Amino acid sequence: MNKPSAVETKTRVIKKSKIDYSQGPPPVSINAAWCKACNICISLCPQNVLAADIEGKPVVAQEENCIQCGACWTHCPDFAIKSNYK
Amino acid sequence: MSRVSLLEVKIPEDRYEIRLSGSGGQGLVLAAMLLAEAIGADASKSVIQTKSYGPEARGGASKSDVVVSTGEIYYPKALHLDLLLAMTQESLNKYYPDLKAGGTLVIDDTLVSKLPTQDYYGLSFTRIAKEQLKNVMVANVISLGAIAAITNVVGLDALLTAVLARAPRGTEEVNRIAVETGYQEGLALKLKKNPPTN
Amino acid sequence: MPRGDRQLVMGNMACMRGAIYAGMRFYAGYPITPSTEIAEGCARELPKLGGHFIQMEDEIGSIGAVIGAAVAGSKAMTATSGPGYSLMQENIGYAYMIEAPCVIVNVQRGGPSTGLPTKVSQSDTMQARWGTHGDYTAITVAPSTVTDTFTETVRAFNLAERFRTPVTILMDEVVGHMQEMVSFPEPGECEVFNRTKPTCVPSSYMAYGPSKTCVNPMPSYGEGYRWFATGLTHDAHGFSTDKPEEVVVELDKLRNKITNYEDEICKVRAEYMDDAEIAIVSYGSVSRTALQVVKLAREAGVKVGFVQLQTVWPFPLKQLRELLAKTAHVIVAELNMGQIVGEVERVALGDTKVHSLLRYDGDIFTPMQFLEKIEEVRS
Amino acid sequence: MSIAAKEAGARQESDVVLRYLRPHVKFPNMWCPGCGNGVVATSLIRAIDKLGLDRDNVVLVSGIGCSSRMPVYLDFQALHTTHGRALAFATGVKFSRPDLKVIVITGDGDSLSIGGNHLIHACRRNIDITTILINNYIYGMTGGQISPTTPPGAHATTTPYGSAEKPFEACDLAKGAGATFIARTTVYHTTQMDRLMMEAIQHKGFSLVEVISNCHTYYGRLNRLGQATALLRMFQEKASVQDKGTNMVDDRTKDMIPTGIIHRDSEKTELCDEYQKLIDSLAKGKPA
Repeated sequence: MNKPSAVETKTRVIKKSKIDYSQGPPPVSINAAWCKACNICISLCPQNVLAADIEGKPVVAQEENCIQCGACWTHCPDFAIKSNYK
Repeated sequence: MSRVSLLEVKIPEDRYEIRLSGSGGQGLVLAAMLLAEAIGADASKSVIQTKSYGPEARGGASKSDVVVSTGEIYYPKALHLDLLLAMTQESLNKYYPDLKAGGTLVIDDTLVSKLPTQDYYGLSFTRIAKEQLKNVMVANVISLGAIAAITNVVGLDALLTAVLARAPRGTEEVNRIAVETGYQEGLALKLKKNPPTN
Repeated sequence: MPRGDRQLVMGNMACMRGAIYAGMRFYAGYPITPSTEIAEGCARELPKLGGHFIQMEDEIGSIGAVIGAAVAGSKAMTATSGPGYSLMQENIGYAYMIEAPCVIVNVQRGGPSTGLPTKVSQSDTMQARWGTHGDYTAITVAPSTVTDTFTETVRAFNLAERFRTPVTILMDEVVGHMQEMVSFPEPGECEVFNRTKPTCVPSSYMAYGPSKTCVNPMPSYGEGYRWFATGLTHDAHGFSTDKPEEVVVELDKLRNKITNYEDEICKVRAEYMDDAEIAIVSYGSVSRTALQVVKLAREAGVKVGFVQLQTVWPFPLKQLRELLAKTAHVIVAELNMGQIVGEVERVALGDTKVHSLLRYDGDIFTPMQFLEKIEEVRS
Repeated sequence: MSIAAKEAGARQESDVVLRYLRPHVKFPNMWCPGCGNGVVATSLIRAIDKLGLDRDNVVLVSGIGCSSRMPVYLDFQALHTTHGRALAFATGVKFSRPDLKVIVITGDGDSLSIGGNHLIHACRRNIDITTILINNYIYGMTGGQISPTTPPGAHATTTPYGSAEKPFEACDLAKGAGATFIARTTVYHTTQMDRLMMEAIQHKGFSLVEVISNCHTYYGRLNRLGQATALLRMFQEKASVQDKGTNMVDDRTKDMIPTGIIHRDSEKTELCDEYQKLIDSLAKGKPA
């Protein structure tokens, strides 16, 4: 197998979510105790919803951007992300 | 301890040891099973059958032993044969030394020509099977019939029952004739060798 | 079959019959001389009873399938000889570890390696005790006649189910291949033990939890008890652990469940031992000739006794120590270069002298060989 | 489907994974950060849940290796066996109890090297077992030695100068051996993985799902391929998703990873079914 290209910067147009999260929980909750800070969720999120905290674990930074694609929680190897879709 | 030497101990004589030998493919292991079943049908007798196993079963000298006793059989193999059936020259050469003095030797004189003794029963099992019964496969069964006539180890009826119980469907008649032919031939030969003395 | 209906039966077939009598309904195996007739018999009989027979790709797969069927809920068995028994060893160790009840038959032939495929031997005796790696306690039984093979196979299954452990039946080529006129017990005549199932609520079930008898109930798959089986050293729930205190508890339990019940497991047949000056200790097909020789010697006025190990492992230490306490000489007869004799030496106390009668040329002892040995010991 | 229904479904799916984890096991799991094994585990749970299988009747059988630790975390019947032998144990479970759903979790070393013989024979028998083969091209648990799938020239601790060997193609091997449902996916393609797992579990006969996964700890590091995310991006780029539910065209010549259903045969008879027919015919008194 050849070397992969470096992780690309996402260039997708950010769509505004139709959902208003201001009244309830954030779109995803992260179980920091189970998270091992692998960076997959942050990297795969097409909307830059997640950002790394000081330990490298994800925190919800721009919840209004979430389009509920599921990339973060279906790729989490540590059973640590839960979707809070309403 | 008493000073009786155990080396002088006589192994009890209530054992009758039979060896059926020939070449692989002559059906001697099966014949020994039939013989053991026929003898064992008499509940007063114990019987054990063992066989030489492996490459011999596919050619070369093959043997199967049957040990009969009125008591319990401990040592399961044959050591000093009371009866040796040799269906080939090779098997005779190999196993004749195991026949005890006064033991009965039965040979197939179609295939055995060089004999170490004059005291034997020679019948042409293979030729009879081929020519009279048109089935060379029943030579082993003919030999069992002859053994029943020559020795008292098994009765004709018990032998017939055992043979027919295992005969493949459609071969009952040829097997029945084979047992009876062997028995008649054996009886005739026995009378010839030991004419009635009255 | 009705009682008294005598049949000419081969030892290997008696093993198959005994297993079916005990409730065996799953057999996986691979052909190897001189055990193959057991597989052939199972292939013919099991589907008639709704049971399952499968010829696996090798002996490793065979014992694997047997353990799989055992944890799924079946009484399962495999049979093999020398090289196949060696191949099975890793998975037999796994069965010890997860406490899977199953029966492994080894119809012994000469070794090492391919050795003497068609000839008799008892050279796997120590392998039955120490074959797989690690520390464990094994149960092994050894039949000596065709009838014995039937009853000892039933007993092997009972022990396997009772103690949740693999049990080895050490047969040998002579016992496996000899045919005798026998009649088998009718259903209900011999005791058949079935494994204990849990009765607690599934959430509180522990596959390896503390237990007075050291044996935990074992559910079948699909009964609502989801448990985890692993070959790793595990805790009470079955999950791997390397905590020293949990490791010791687990390994002690595996040993104690057998050593605490040795009286129940160890079966020894003794005859003419009350006043015996010389004892002959044997197992397997050798015991047949040994008993004949003991009777011959007694008739000649020589005080010889007979001891047959029907359970070889755990070694019947207590029984033998009692039996041999007053015996001046012990002759240990076996078809190998001396395996059980070492165990008897550990047992023999005081002035008891232990002698070894060995044969490893592929044939069994003749009565004369025994008599010569007794004479040698006497003089 | 309305947006609300879709959302409700999605929430259920992410929640559902937690409901299938074992209560007595410690988390976080033992895998390296970013290891694909966890991704496969969640996908498997979703597939089993969507199919509505009774978890008491689902048996996960595994061998030895990182991937084989999966049944520790998933609350089903579990048999964590010896190295390479999972399929032999699974054969015993399934053949003796055809009512159970048997799923084997295995790795490339476990199933193709030490367990290769059991794999080809399970394929040949077409026994109704689903095998999830997580292929990360290397031995992870023992510390980065080559496996039967390591690409030529790739570095491992036992090929410090690059591998001189040729690898196995697991799916081709299974097809040649007689498996009747064969699919490939990667840990990047989770939606496809969910669907392939459901199809594989539903398939009557031997099914194999090869999941290309990342061992960035050894394979990634020794071959300078980067971290987990870099490997996932690589799978995204190289995968040629051409599955339309039919047997697909192989285009590995372009150094691609073909994904989707590679082979499906619904005609071939299944082992347990055939044996049951034999049992039934014997019960009626006439051998088949």
